[in-house]
Parts: sequence; C-alpha cells; structure tokens
Amino acid sequence: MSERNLKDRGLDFLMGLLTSMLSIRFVEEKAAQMYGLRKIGGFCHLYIGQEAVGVGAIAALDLTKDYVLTAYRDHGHAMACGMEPGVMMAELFGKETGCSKGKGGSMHMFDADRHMLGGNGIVGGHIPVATGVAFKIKYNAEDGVVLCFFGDGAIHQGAFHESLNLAKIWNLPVIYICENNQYGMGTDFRRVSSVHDLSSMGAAYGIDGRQVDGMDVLAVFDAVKAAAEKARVSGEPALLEIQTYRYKGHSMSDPGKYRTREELDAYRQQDPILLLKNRMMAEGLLTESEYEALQAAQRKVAEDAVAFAEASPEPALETLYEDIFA
Amino acid sequence: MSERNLKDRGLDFLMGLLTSMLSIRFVEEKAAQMYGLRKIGGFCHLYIGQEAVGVGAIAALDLTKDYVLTAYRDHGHAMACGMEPGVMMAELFGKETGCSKGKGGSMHMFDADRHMLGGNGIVGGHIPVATGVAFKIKYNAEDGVVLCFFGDGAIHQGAFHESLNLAKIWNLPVIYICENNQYGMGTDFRRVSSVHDLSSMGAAYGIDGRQVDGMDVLAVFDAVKAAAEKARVSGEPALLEIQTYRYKGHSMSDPGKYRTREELDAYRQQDPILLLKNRMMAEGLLTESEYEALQAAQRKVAEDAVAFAEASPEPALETLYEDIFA
Amino acid sequence: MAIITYREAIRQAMDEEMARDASVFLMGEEVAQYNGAYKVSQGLLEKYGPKRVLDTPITEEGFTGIGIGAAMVGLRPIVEWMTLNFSLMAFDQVISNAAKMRYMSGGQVKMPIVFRGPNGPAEFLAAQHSQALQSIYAHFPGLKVVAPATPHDAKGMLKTAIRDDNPVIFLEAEMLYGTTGEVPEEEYLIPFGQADIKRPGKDVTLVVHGKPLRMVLEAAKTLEGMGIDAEVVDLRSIRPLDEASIYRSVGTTNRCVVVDESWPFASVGSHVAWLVSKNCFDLLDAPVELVSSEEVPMPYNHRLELAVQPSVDKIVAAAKRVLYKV
Amino acid sequence: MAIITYREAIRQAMDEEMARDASVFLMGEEVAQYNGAYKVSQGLLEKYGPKRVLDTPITEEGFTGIGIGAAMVGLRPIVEWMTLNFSLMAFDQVISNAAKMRYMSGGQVKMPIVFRGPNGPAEFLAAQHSQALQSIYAHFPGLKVVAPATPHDAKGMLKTAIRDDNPVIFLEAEMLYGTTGEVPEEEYLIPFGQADIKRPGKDVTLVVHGKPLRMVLEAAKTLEGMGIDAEVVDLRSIRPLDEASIYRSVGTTNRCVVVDESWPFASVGSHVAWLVSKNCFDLLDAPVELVSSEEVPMPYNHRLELAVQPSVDKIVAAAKRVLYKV
Ligand SMILES: Cc1ncc(C[n+]2csc(CCOP(=O)(O)OP(=O)(O)O)c2C)c(N)n1
Ligand SMILES: Cc1ncc(C[n+]2csc(CCOP(=O)(O)OP(=O)(O)O)c2C)c(N)n1
Ligand SMILES: [Mg+2]
Ligand SMILES: [Mg+2]
Repeated sequence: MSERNLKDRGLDFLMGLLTSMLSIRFVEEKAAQMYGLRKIGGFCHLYIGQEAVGVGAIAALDLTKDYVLTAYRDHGHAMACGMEPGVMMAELFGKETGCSKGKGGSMHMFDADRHMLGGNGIVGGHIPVATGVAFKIKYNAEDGVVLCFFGDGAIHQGAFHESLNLAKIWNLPVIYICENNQYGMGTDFRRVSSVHDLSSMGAAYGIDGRQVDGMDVLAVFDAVKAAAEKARVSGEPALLEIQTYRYKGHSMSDPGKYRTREELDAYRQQDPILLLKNRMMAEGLLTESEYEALQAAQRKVAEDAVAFAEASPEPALETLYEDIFA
Repeated sequence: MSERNLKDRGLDFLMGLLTSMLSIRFVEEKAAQMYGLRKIGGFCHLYIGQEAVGVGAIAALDLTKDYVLTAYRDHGHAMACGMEPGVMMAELFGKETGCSKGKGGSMHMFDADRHMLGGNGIVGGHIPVATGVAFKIKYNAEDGVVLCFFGDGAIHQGAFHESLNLAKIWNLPVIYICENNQYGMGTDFRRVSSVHDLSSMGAAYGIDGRQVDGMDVLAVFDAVKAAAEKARVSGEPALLEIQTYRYKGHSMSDPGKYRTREELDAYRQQDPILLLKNRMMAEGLLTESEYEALQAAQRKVAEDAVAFAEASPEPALETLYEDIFA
Repeated sequence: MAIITYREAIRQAMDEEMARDASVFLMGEEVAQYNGAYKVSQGLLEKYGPKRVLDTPITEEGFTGIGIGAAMVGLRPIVEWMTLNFSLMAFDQVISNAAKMRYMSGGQVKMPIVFRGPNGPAEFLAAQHSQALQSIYAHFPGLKVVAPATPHDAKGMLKTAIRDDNPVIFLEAEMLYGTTGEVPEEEYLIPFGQADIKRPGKDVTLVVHGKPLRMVLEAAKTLEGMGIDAEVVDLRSIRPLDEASIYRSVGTTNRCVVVDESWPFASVGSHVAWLVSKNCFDLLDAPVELVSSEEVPMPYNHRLELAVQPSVDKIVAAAKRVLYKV
Repeated sequence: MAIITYREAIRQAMDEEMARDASVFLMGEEVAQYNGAYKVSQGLLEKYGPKRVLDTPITEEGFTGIGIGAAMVGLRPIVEWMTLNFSLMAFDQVISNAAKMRYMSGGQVKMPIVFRGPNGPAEFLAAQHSQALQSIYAHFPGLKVVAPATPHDAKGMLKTAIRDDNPVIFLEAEMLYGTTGEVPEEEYLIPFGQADIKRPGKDVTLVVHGKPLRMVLEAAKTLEGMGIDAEVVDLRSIRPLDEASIYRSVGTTNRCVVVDESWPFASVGSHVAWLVSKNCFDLLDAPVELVSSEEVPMPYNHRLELAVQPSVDKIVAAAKRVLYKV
C-alpha cells in the first residue's frame, strides 16, 4: 500500500480516481453485455480488474503535453484519457459517432485531441511507435512524457528491446509500463519468460526498472508520477512492471480454463475499486451512501453510453473509401 | 592472458591454433588482393585481426556433434571449421567448385558436412536460426552445442533478444558469441549501445554473460570450452562478449576514417598471432625458423587456394535454376 | 467417407504425420495447453507431450527462426502463426532464411518446414487483423504457397506439406474452420500444383483459391439459374500453380473471372488474370475480370467490411460482364 | 541546367527540404558520421547537426517504428534503410502501423514519413541482398510507392514525398547512384501519379519503372536500328499509378511490353500487364509481354546473376514477339 497519508492527497483527487475506475468498470460490463447481444463483434478485450493501472498512471499526466499509447486492451486507457464513454461504446458498435468513425473497433480507440494515440492490435508493435512520440517531444524540446502500456506477453517481442535501447541512447522521455496481468492469453507469463521479475529487464539498457502493485491505484499514481517527473527533467526513460489481474477471459471468446477460481477470487479480494473505497471510508473520506450514489451515477453513464451508441447511425457505405490518405 | 601453463596444453594443440590463425590471415590477405584484381566482387568482409575468436572458439568444439553459425564475416569461421581454403576461395571467385557452387559468395560460406551452417547476410537474422539448431540437439537428446557468432552491431536486433529468452526457457545448448570488434560498420558500438558491457545483457534472460579477451586465442578457447561443457550437460545457454578488433575496413569499400591510426596500431601490438607466437617462443615451444617455415607453408596454402579458384570452371548457366527446392 | 470440419481435417493431418514421423513437431502461441487459439491443435499436447507440442512466447521472429534452424538440421517443424497477420513480425526469417538457405548454400541444406495459420479477413477484426497475405509470400521464389478450401483438400495437402522437404506456407481461414466436408477414411495425400475442378461448366471459367471458393460455388449456382454454366477451377496450390488446368478450362469457356480476396494490386489474382490474358490471348472472348477486395485497409463496421470483400453479387456481375450480359 | 548524379539529386532534395522545414529529419544506419553507406547523405550532419541527422543502431524495426511515431505527432521523418532488403526486418511496422494508422483511427492522424533506400539487385550480392521489393509494398493500400530512375525525377519526387502527409516508399538503386542527368537550377516538384514518356514512339509501348529504364532506352535504340519505333513509358510512381498514360500509349501502338526487375509472380509488372490486357483488350494486337527476373533467388556468380535479370536482349526479343517479328 502506498504510504502517504490519504487525506493529504485531496478529496477531489481521490474521488476522481474512484469515479474513473468505477466508470471503466461499468462501461466494460456493459460492453460485455452488448457483446452477448451481438451489438459488438470481433475481439473485445476488457479491462475489468486492471482499472487501477490505467487510471492511476494517466492521472499522473498532463495530457496537454503528455501522450498515451497502448495495445488492444485499450478501453480503460481511452476513458482514463477522457474519451466519452458514449463515443467509445459507439466505436464498439461500429457507429459513425465512434471515436474512429466505426473503422477501428475495440482494438483501435484513438482520441488524438486528448493525446490518446491508440489502441494497437499487434502485440508489441506500438512500443517503437510510442518511443517515436517521445522522440518528437525531445526534438521539439517540449517537457512532455509518453506512457507506453503493454502486456506481460509483449515484453519478449524484439520491438520492446530495440525500443528500450534507442530510448536510452537518445534519452527519450517515455515510461514503458508492462501491465503484468499474469497471463498472455492462456499462457502464465512464468512459462514464457526467462526471468520472473520483468522490471529487471530494464537493466540490460541501463534503464531503471520497478515493480508496482497494480491493484493500488495510489501506488501506481506515485510510481508513474515519479518516473514522469524524472523523464521530463532528464529525458530518462523508465520501465515499470505493474502487477495486476484481469477478471474476465482474454477476450470474449476465452473461457479462461487455464487458471483457478481460487486465484481469481484472491485477486477479487484486493479489487482496486474496493481497496480505494475501503481506505477512503476508513479515513472518513467517503460514506456508504455516497459510494452508492457514485455507483448509481456511473451505472447511468454506462447506460447512456449504450443508448448513445444504439441511437447513432451506421457510417455511410462510401466512408469505407475515406481516411486512407490525408 | 589465460593463466594455465602453456606447456600443459600440448604442442600439437598450440601449433594447430597458430597454424589455423596464420592460414586465415594469409588467405584473407589473398582475398583482399584478389578483390583488388576484381576476381572477387560485392561485399567482402575480412576477418583479419579477429582470427583468435573463431579459431579459439571452434577449437573447443567437436564438429561431429557441434555446430557453427555466423554472420557475413564468415571466412575465418568456415576455415576454422575445416573448410578447404581453395573451396572457400573458389566460392569468393564465384566458381563451381566453391562450397556453395558460386551461388553464395563471401557472405554465405556453408559446409554442412562439417556442421558449418553459414554465413548469413542479415545482421542478427541467423541468431534465431542458430537457436533452432540447438533446439534440434535437445529434441534429439544429443550432446552437442551450437556456437552462434555475431557482431557488436547485431546485439540490439530484436532477433537476439527473442532468441535468448527462448533458449533460456527451453534450455537450449547454444553459446551466443558477440564478437565485439568495436565497430558496426562505421559506428563505434558505444554510440549505439545503452550499455557498454555487452555481456551484461544476458542477465535480462537469466543467462550467464562473460567478457573475454579476443586477442588471446587461449582465453577464447578456455571460455568457450567451459561454456560448451556446461551447455552439453545442462542445456544452459551462455553469452560471451569476445573483445577484438578488425584491422581492415568493414568491407572492401570502407576506408575506415572513423578510427585513428593510433587505435589500430595499439591493437596490432596485441595481434593474436604475434601474441601466441611470442608466448610459445618464450616457453621454448617454437623457434623463429620454425615459425618462418610455418608462415611459408601457410602462404603457400593461400597461393594454392587462389590457383585452385582460378583454375576452376564457372558454373554452367543452367545451374541458376537448381538448388531452389529439394 | 466421414464428414468432418476443416479444423478437424487439419488436426488429423498433423496427428497422423506426428504419429508417422517422430521428427515432426508443432510450435506456436497457445498451441499446446490452450489447444490452439482456434482449437486446431486440440488434443495434440495430451497425445504427444510438451516435447513435440510447444507453446511459445509471443515472439514470432524468434520462434519462426527456431523452426527454420531446426528444419535445416533435419527436424520437420510445423510453425503455427496465430494468424498470418502476425507473420509480418517474422517476415525476414521466412524471406531471407527459409526461402533462400538452400539456394545460397548451393543445395547443401533442406528446409522441411510448414508455416500455417488462418489468413484473410474474418469478421469485425479491423485493419491489422484482416489481411489476406498470399500475394506477398507467393512473390518470392523458394517458397511453396497453398490455400486449400475444403476439409478434404486441407487434410491431403497438409500431409503433403509436412512431408515436403521445402518451406510451405499453408493458408487456412478462421471462417473455414467450422465448415464441413467429406474426407476419406483411408490415408491420402494431395500433391501440390494440381488445381481441382470443383464444378464443371462450359460458359465461363471462375478461378479461385482458398476461402472464397464457397462464394464462387454459390455464384455458380446463381448463374445456373440465369442459364449460365460456370466452371469453377479451385487452384488449391498457388505456388506451384497449375496453369494447364486453367488454360484448359478457358479453352472451353473462352471467358474468365478470377476471384481473390486479397487486395488487387500485385496480387495472386491479378497475376493469374495476366497469365490467362497472355496465354489464352487468342481464345478469350472478353477481358479477364478480377474480383478482389477494395483498395482500403479493412474497416471494423460489419456492413463496410462486407462491402470491401468479394461477394456472390460481385462475382455474378463479373461473370455476366465477361459474357456481355449486362 | 546542371548535370548531377542521382546520388546528388537525392542529397539535394533532402537538403532543400530540411532547410525549408525544421520538422524534417533523417535517421538510419550510418547516415550521419559516415555520410551514408552509399554517401547519399554526404554533408548533412555537418550542416544540420546530430539533432536532425541521426545514426541509429542496427535495429530496423525499432527505428522505423520511431519514425512512424514521430510522424504521427507532426514531425516529417526520412527513414533511410541501408538497403530495402533490411526493411523486411521492419515490415510489420510499415504494414501494420504506417499504412493503417490513419484509417483505423478514422482519420485522426497523419503519417508524413518517407522510407527510402536502394532497392533491387546491384552486383555480386547474392540472394539476401539482391531483392527488388516494390511488389510487396505496392500490394498494400495506405502506402505510396515511387521509383524514379533519373536524377531529375529523383529530386523532384523526393521533395514531393517529403511534403506528402502520407507514408511514401521511395525506391532508389545502388546502380543508379553514380548515373548522371540534367536537373533544373530552380526549385521544382514532380507530383506522384504521372508517368513520363521518356521516348515517344508508335510501334510498341515499353512500360518500365526504376533502374531498368536505362536498359529499356537502350533496347529502344536497338529496336530503332531494326526499324521499330518504341515508346518508353516510365511510370516513376507505382502507387498512385498513371494508368491513363499507359493506355494512351497502347492506344497508339497496340502492343505492350512491361519491364520489371522484380520476380514476376504477383508483381507490379504482372499487375500492369493485366491492367493493360484488360483495359486495352480491344486495342491489343498481341498479348502483353512481361520481362522480369527469373524465378530464383539471386546467385552470386556474375554471369548467372546477369542471366537472372532483364537485359537489353530480352527486352528487344519481347518487343519483337509482340510485333510478331520472330
Ligand atoms: C504480434 C502478435 N502476435 C500474436 C497476437 C495474438 N494475441 C493477441 S493478444 C495476445 C496475448 C497478449 O498478452 P499480453 O501482452 O499479456 O496482454 P493482455 O492480453 O494480458 O493484456 C496474443 C497472443 C497479436 N495480436 N499480435
Ligand atoms: C538487418 C541488416 N541491417 C543492415 C545491414 C547492413 N550491414 C551489414 S554489416 C553491418 C554492420 C554490422 O556490424 P557488426 O554486427 O558489429 O559486425 P562486424 O561487421 O563488425 O563484424 C551493417 C549495418 C545488414 N546486412 N542487415
Ligand atoms: Mg497479460
Ligand atoms: Mg562489429
């Protein structure tokens, strides 16, 4: 657990984190439901269980100058960057009002105005791209940083290694965040990784690595804040392994037989939302009824998102020929 | 300098190393000369200065069960594996009698019978392939090992990293040998590497790394021998950074302006052939006249190689359609 | 004859060949414990154990290269790419090594390796996950490329592929896995380079390979209703290509439509269309038509993605065009 | 008009665009301190400093991806691949990211990036280093692909490429760098998608792009000696393709030979040959011929490698065939 006194962090800040995590949770649950109703198709990778990572990390940013790139499990990051849930849901529905006009779908949530640059379906493929965004920051002598999220499954891709070496020799302000949710699809990361402390892999590039408790949104916030401040000042890249867990299957079609109910339950006990809620209550910063009101409000947000998506028009057929070239 | 008493190693063994290094040196010098005469074309990467690496390392093998794969700077390795200098020179000349029937040229010396599996022109591209050869050794429960040679320039390729992780999780008997000759083409390795002790990169995969003096053929032999024995028994991969220097340009067209004459001269002072010769003389294992005889013999070998290549026929035109499919 | 799925046909082929030859093994992401992302390798781990059915990390370049290395020294790897889209990560290994190793070694090595996985669009998968990639593989000499469309062809050709001493790109399709067809009880092999007349006819030749076969057969039925008797030539194997069967058919019909779900530019489809144009110049009563995908990355929206691809309507329309029935 | 080399034309284009726009920068292996492996970037480091002219490690996937990321956020990178062969290492970055990012984001990002370097065979470089790769890039929507053959076209088109807001694959050739031609003193740009009639004629249309242009012009001269007046259509830009100019020419000559140094299968050459076959069906007096490379990996031996490629003789013979003068 992050050590700082909870109250010192400010109530608004804490409520913001809680609200954001709840919002993602409920919107994701709606997405699952809509998938069941075949309103959404294809791959759909939910963020449930991992909310503290995206929310805590992105809360440490200033998105007027910082950037976020992630893999295909991108709903949480998009919302944490401020994408409207309705716009996201509309994208999942393949509607014209979706962030990517219905062309991207679940894996390609983009919100360029909010510096959320996708959503990428190729495991590891966005890591060099994120490094390139950091290159631009340095080139233009800005003081932003880039957060590059990826999974435990992506860390062995050559693209990761090539990127870290380049980021270090060129001093690029990028924080590589490995969201270690223990599995890459059906594969326990320990089966395919020669080292089990993934943060140690930074050492091969002279890059600081740290493991962070990804169920504790404040720990995530603190770790990313510290790495980001350092990166802003010195251009030092960093590697964080944030340990977390996904409650649902890899994608909607995965029954998740490779793990035990006990394991899942154990993680549910340290649910990131529950954890923050309990701490806030223990410190008198939140009452049960306030929490219920918050939940109700966020459930409504999720429902509204669906309604918006549902009511939105399909893209016109001719739009398939648009957006290829600028 | 390797510590063991020189005499204990046996005269034949030492003479073998010396002969092999001299042979490579003279054949390479002939190759340079023939390139000047346009008997050889294209890229031609000479091994002069690095002889101790290939010779020392391959002397530690049993090529009835072990294998060697390397990059395009492969003449030395091919000869250390026992390829006839004439056959190699004929390949450089593009002749029918060349190891690859004139189809491969300088970068693709193959001698499958002697377990020398190329010669590869893509920087880093053969590293997974070599790892696959080690996979076969394990699959068939053989007790061989694979030496995979590559340059300091190749170590940042994703292919290297992916290979090390796989070799470690599957326990494959492969020794990764980074021949750090200080430059990748015109680039000082320190300019493009985030760490300067390249052997430390093994740690990211739980693989032992060691730096070895590559001008000392016995140090190379000892290090490879030790790693190979360990790999045979336990299937443990290893990473060796063998520090060396190339006297010539990167390829025949490189004037080498990126380094100083002083630097080159300093390395020439610790020339691997000179070093072994002097030690053997100091211990009374070699006389000046014996050495001169040896040189003369090896010069003759190089000349004969050229004569053989020169006298060999061009491949028939129709052969261009052969050797695509088995 | 038994009626089985395409998925089961592939599984049986692998199973039979693994039982027959101990040097055959399967590697890829999720092929073992998870029984395959698309359950194609169901039961193989249980039957053959982890030595011969291996889960890999998500490092396509690395494990593809390992397969290549293992094949070079006598094993017969089946490398599963979870989808062909991810093979782009391993493209250099296939092109620079698998396709060229035999040639550049002057015939010293064989390369008995099969690369297989689903190719082409499925549904709702958007731009990065919906590519039909046969054209870029078929471009390179040194590779065999096949795309069977029925369980019968898939089983017989995969067995041939596994026994082939050369690299074979074996193209399946997610949308085919669940389709069914008759397969003989007894062992059979289908040689490469033999097209199959899936429907005889005399008015127009429809040439196809892979997944769109079903659509073409449906189109043929529709055309029949219009009094047009279409002959359907299923290439099955792209390289080698059975040109004779195509020309024989066009010799009868004097009209030809090529169907290929790839993008048209520099594709298998346009190549075949050119071959027919050239070699049946005096026989053709109309220009050869090509029905392919629109020149756009694949959109996520379902209506749009369907509009991008070949359809029964588009094929019927093209057939009518070459019959000047418009 | 000044007479300059192709190399100098490319250098001037980069120099002028870098002077004009501070967001243009050059990165690649050996482009800075070494002034380029083929000296194309001579003097640019000195003029623009290490911020804008960057030597990279040998990690094509990594630095190509960095370019893509930087382009997404407004820089205008020129990524030099030492040769196109090595771009296979970065293939996924180009295809999955550069070509698709705009589309899958619904038009939210631009991708102003140029990938350039020598393409196609040079001399004595064997199988891995002698590939003409335009066909595999031209296959994918989302990329522009150009292959200028003269200093004039190279300069004007590279400037256009750098100013384009989309990814451009810019194909040069080692054998072209030293060739010379006239280039205007004043600034000029050549738009993409405009073929250039390099020689007017009325008997037969020769369509070509890139390096073989010189050979085609020579063939035209030889044909002239035989009383055959060939029109030479230099495509210059492959995608977009100026179909109209080709058809206009074939409309006059009624005969067409396409020359492409690629392998024929699924190539730019066979695609253009099909387009002409289809769209000039009623105009053609003979089947469209394609002169391309033999279907083999490139052999090292010079006589063999010349036999593999298009030649003046082969082009003349093809022209005579379409004129039935054989
Ligand atoms: C290059 C590539 N290979 C394979 C896949 C298929 N695939 C999609 S997600 C996934 C597992 C990734 O696991 P991880 O990185 O841990 O992310 P998580 O799903 O746990 O968030 C795989 C194998 C892919 N999309 N891209
Ligand atoms: C993938 C790839 N990129 C670039 C090249 C061009 N190239 C050939 S050798 C070389 C330098 C390699 O240096 P190093 O690995 O240190 O080997 P050395 O030449 O010093 O033996 C480069 C960049 C290549 N052959 N392959
Ligand atoms: Mg994971
Ligand atoms: Mg080097």
